[in-house]
Amino acid sequence: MSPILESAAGFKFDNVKRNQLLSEKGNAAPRATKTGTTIVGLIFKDGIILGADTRATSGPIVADKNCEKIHYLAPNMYCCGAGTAADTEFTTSMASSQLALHSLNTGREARVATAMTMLKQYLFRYQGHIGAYLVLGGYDVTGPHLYTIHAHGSTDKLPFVTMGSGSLAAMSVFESRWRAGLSREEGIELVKDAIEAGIFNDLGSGSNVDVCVITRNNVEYLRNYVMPNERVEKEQSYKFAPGTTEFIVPKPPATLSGEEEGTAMDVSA
Amino acid sequence: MDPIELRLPHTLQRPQATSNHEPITHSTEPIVTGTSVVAFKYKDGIMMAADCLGSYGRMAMFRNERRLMAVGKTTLLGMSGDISDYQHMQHTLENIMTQEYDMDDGQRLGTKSIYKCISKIMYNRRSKMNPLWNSYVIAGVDSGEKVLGYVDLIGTTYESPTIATGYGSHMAQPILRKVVEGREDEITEEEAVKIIEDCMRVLYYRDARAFNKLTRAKVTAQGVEITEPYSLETNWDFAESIVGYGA
Amino acid sequence: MSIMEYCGAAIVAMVGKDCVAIASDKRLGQQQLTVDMEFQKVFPITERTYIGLSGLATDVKTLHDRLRMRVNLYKHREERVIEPKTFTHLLSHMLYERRFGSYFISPVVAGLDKNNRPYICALDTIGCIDSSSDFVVCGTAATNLYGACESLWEPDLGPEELFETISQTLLSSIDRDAMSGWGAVVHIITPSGVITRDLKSRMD
Amino acid sequence: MSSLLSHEIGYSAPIEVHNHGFSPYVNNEGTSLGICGEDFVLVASDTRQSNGGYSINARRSPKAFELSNRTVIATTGCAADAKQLVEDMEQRAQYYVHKHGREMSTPAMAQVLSQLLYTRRFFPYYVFPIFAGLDAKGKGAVYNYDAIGNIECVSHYAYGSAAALLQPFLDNQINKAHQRGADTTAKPSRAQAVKLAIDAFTSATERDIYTGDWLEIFIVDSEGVHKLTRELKHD
Amino acid sequence: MTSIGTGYDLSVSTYSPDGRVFQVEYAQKAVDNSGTAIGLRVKGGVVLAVEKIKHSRLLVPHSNRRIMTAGKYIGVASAGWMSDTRHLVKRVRDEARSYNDVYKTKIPASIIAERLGMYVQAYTLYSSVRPFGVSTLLACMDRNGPQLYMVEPSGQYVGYRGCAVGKGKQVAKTEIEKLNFDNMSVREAVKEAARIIYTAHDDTKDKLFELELSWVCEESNGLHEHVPQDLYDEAVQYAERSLDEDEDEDNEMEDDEDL
Amino acid sequence: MAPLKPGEVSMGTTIMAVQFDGGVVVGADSRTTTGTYIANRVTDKLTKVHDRIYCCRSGSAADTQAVADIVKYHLALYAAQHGEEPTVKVAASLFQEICYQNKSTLMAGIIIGGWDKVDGPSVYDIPLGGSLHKQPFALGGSGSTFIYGYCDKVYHTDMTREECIEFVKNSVSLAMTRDGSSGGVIRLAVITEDSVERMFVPGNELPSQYLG
Repeated sequence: MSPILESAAGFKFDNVKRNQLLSEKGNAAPRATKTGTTIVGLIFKDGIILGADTRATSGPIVADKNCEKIHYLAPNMYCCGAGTAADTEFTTSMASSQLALHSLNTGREARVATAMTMLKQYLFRYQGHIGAYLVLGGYDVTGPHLYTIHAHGSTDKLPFVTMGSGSLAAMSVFESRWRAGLSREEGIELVKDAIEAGIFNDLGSGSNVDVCVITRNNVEYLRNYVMPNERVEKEQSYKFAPGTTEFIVPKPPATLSGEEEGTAMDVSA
Repeated sequence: MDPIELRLPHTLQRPQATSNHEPITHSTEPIVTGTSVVAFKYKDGIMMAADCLGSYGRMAMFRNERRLMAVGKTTLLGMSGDISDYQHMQHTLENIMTQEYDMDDGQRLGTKSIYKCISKIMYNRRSKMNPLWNSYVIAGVDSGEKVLGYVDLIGTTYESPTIATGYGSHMAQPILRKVVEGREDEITEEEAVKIIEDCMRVLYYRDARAFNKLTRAKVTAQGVEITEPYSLETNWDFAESIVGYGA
Repeated sequence: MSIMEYCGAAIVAMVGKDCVAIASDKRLGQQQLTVDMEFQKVFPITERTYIGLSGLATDVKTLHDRLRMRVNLYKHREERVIEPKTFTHLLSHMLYERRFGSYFISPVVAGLDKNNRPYICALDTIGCIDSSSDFVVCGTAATNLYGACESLWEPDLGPEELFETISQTLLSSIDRDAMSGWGAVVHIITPSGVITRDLKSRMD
Repeated sequence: MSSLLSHEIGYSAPIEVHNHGFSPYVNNEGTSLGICGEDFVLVASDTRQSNGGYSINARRSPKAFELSNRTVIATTGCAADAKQLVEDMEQRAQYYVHKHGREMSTPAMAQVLSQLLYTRRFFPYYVFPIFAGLDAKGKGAVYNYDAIGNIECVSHYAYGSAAALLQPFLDNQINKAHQRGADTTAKPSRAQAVKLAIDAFTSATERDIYTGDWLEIFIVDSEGVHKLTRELKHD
Repeated sequence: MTSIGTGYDLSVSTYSPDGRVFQVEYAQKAVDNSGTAIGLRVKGGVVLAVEKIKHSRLLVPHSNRRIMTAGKYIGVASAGWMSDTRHLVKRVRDEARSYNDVYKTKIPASIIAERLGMYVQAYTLYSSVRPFGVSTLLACMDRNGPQLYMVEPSGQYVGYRGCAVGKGKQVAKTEIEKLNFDNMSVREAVKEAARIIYTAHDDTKDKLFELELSWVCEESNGLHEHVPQDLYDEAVQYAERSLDEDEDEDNEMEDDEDL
Repeated sequence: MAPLKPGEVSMGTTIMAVQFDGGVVVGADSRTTTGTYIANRVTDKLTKVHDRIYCCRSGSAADTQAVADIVKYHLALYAAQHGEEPTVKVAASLFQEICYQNKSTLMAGIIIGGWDKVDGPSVYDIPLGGSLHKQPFALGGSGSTFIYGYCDKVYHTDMTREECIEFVKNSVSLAMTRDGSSGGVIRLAVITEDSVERMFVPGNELPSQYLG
């Protein structure tokens, strides 16, 4: 298959055996940061609108309250990622660099379908082990395009899509309110509501709404388009008076001083 | 001296006090199942809906199941999960209602009491490790107060202005929470019907165990009304233009 | 038991006003057994960038060594000191490279960039960057630290105030984590230099 | 390698499970805390009930309850068990009143709770209760339990999904263990306790996905039980 | 009773030489001392009526009912010992329930009568037990239409179109026999039942009584329930009026006799 | 064949193809599921692999898409190299080769239908495992088990184009209403020498049938 992404996939496997052994001995593998996530996209009158929440979780704990899940791919293309955070981050950034090279090589703006094919072939090759679930949207010479790409490498082409743990909540909004030919304002409102449905109903999604509007020659990245979950003021300040904590200033480590007498090598004859 | 034992043929035999209690192993798993129930409070009472499908695994086996029922005059019950367990519950409730009727004490079992009753049945069965594989939604107007509660196979209970079981908890709750929460006393019956049909339509679109034939019910201070099965309008317009999965 | 909990660690970094702080405990454990109480988990990368490595001790050493090499190479190639953000991306790629056989390390980076702007971030074991403008944590006491930081941290703390807040946060958190403790060390990175202080804590 | 990657499911649409092993427990999470003052006690819980996964069952499903006009119980864990346990406690308290013509004392009730938990030693209530009240002299007392009835009287305690987040903060503000010159035995004032409870919960809501929606604070003093409600974040 | 004191009445398991079981007959006696209870089975349903004699004005109205319901559909009216009645009603309820548990249909009248009859009869077999001092009227609607049975202390159970038991049973029976069951609506039957109870009531012996009226019919959806209040009032009025008329007639007759 | 991996998207699916004199009718439902969630309710499971050759996909969405893409590439290559259109048999053989050689990792059940100059209309079925079967009509996917009986009863060898269309519509519709993993709309394509005509039956206009 297309070798287009091969250079990017320089994985090293030197720790694999050791890690396997450790896990056989009952030491569970660590869990990576996941984006529980609600990500969505829709086609409106003049292009594509993408949306995402901004919560990243590690188990039940929020690891990042305001992360970015709408990734840049090319000037005319953005991609929302759900699943394992590192995978979406690296997969999209690799695709992004490949697309940049591709358009330099061809002298043309990359097509959305090219990006989609690139990503699906890359993910298929890893048989789902790279946990990236993507919503890809862009506008090229052939018009607006919107795809979902699952980690196993399957794609769907649809006028409205959702992904991630909040996808059902978001889809309920789309399925009850989406129609063809939405205006820009209606589209943004619908995307916002879909993401908010995820934020407020799915515990894996939370914090703010990011929106990205892609039209023929323009991209508007509305970072933190709405922030419905700002923290309230604390009841009181918890500053400590200077001197509260007892400490000692350590001696500088011996190796850095260079002139440690006792351990100096005896160079006398 | 042993008490005299009066044994009559063909009639009620009481369980013997000294029967051997052997451990019973229950292999419970749902077989014929119903999917979501959706319910929420509106101005006059509570609106509820469920489709008419009894699935046998993946197969749409029974397409005429009623999953909403009235318990007494003012309580509405919706069920998702295993239908055999539901029928058992129906019978148990019938016995309880008969017992109450026979009592003839001028009292009527209100929704709250029935809710408690079902909750305890569910919790006790789970504590015997022999659960009734169901989620129930109980609704009614009890002494002027709208009651809408949930109980599942573990005995988990909660009350909320909007409740949806099964897939509904993922796909109907977001709609309901947005539209209904805080407006429980404003929504008219017409609007309520529209909301619940929107939810059921979304579920039909996205739940592979849902069916486009449903019953809808309302319970108000006047009592319970359950509709005959009917179907919803659906929209597939945008599908025709979609060709392929990629370029 | 997760391999990440084998050795125990509590590392936290906080942003202050024109300064950052990074602090860690000193315990090295073999599960419940404490084997060292002077184990270094926070390392200087440059004079103004520090890294805290929590996780499996062998990987702490290995990764630190490799990082030193990579940072030195960078210095030789580029003839400039690596910025904390650049360093983070270097680290992130090193971790993701081993996506399918990872180091059991979750690092925290803290530093001041060339404009003296504070930079802190945490990474997961496969290199996903979580940058933050208040505080980041890692180690077995991460949850404890999150809770304490959320309540105790405030914006715009000066170096001394930051020292108090990070110290109190760390000490309170390791008291409720069996896998970390046995003394702690705090580094406050300011434009004028790094203040390093040792803290006394419970030894149990 | 396969085990390393076994958690990489990422996409968490509900998946039909065909192997139905029945587990009688579900962790409905949420957080509770108790703070003991000189002449009062404070108990606080959030009201979110989640389903053990990523869904919210109900935004307003209280898990702290008044047992009498001088005792309060807060629960976390399995909501079904918690409900049963609280009802049992209410029944015991009620029965005691009928039998003895007065309310059970706080330490006695604390003991009863321990016993109730132990009755299910081999099929435990999956509940972690915090029980708080005023003793005969009007002094506050906070008790915490494990699921099978081990009882401990403490100055403050947190249970639930955000327990690890709250506990160090409370330790720091109440015990003041590592603060030079601080009075480590002083109990917080009532106003201070309320502030701590609110800040503890707003902080926990920031980082713990299972805690949120509403906060209920019960304060028990010589006049009885007072209840405050605060809105938390709903995401 | 001529045989009193002959020693054959000590045990229910002993016959007298002339083939009688005195304990059962004594139990019947207990029934005969009770307030009158009647049942009327007409085309559209069954009506039960009871003359509940009150021994004190201090009793709460409508308390200690002598007409009870079993399994929603079965009316049970009794004459005799109330404590025994309650036991038997419980039995009827349990039987109705157990039948329904198995067959998921309501128990037919003939079956419930049989089961109750056998149960009562069993208490006539053992020296250690006492027969029930109760006659029970069972009213219900089943697949075969309205049904009325009476179970006596002996365990004998018989179906009736109309029956009466208790103190006033002779008067009541006479009145019942006059009725035209085939052309009577249930509502009419209610009124007649009230009238019969009033007629059978002997003011000289028991001053205070309360009329209980219930029915099972189409109007009640086959359920056994107390008759609606308006019908009850109407029936009482009707009964009182006809009693007055009778009295007038009687008085006139008496006058005549005097003459 | 490989079982579905956790979280993998699958097409429960009802697919079929029927050949008539002069062409082939292929048809499919439009439901794609993850577990019981319908990830896509308007999927197009009829994939064009060459001008007059279509495949109907069932099984793992990722696997069948990848296989179809590869075959499509090879058929284009074949056409360029040979200077003539590939036959349906060639296409089917390519599918078989991939499915058979990778049977331990793939989860794909594919039906190939098309028209070519050599053999005219033909239908091939490649079930899981990678065997190849030439059939006058073929059924596939989870929904097919519900309609084999119906199809055997209704099908006869000399069906006209219109009869075939009706046959496919009715069969797929019957499967969709009994199989939870099939549903949505019916997509059809009639492949003849002159054209490929795509048709579409929306989910609310399915042929009438008993639904009790």
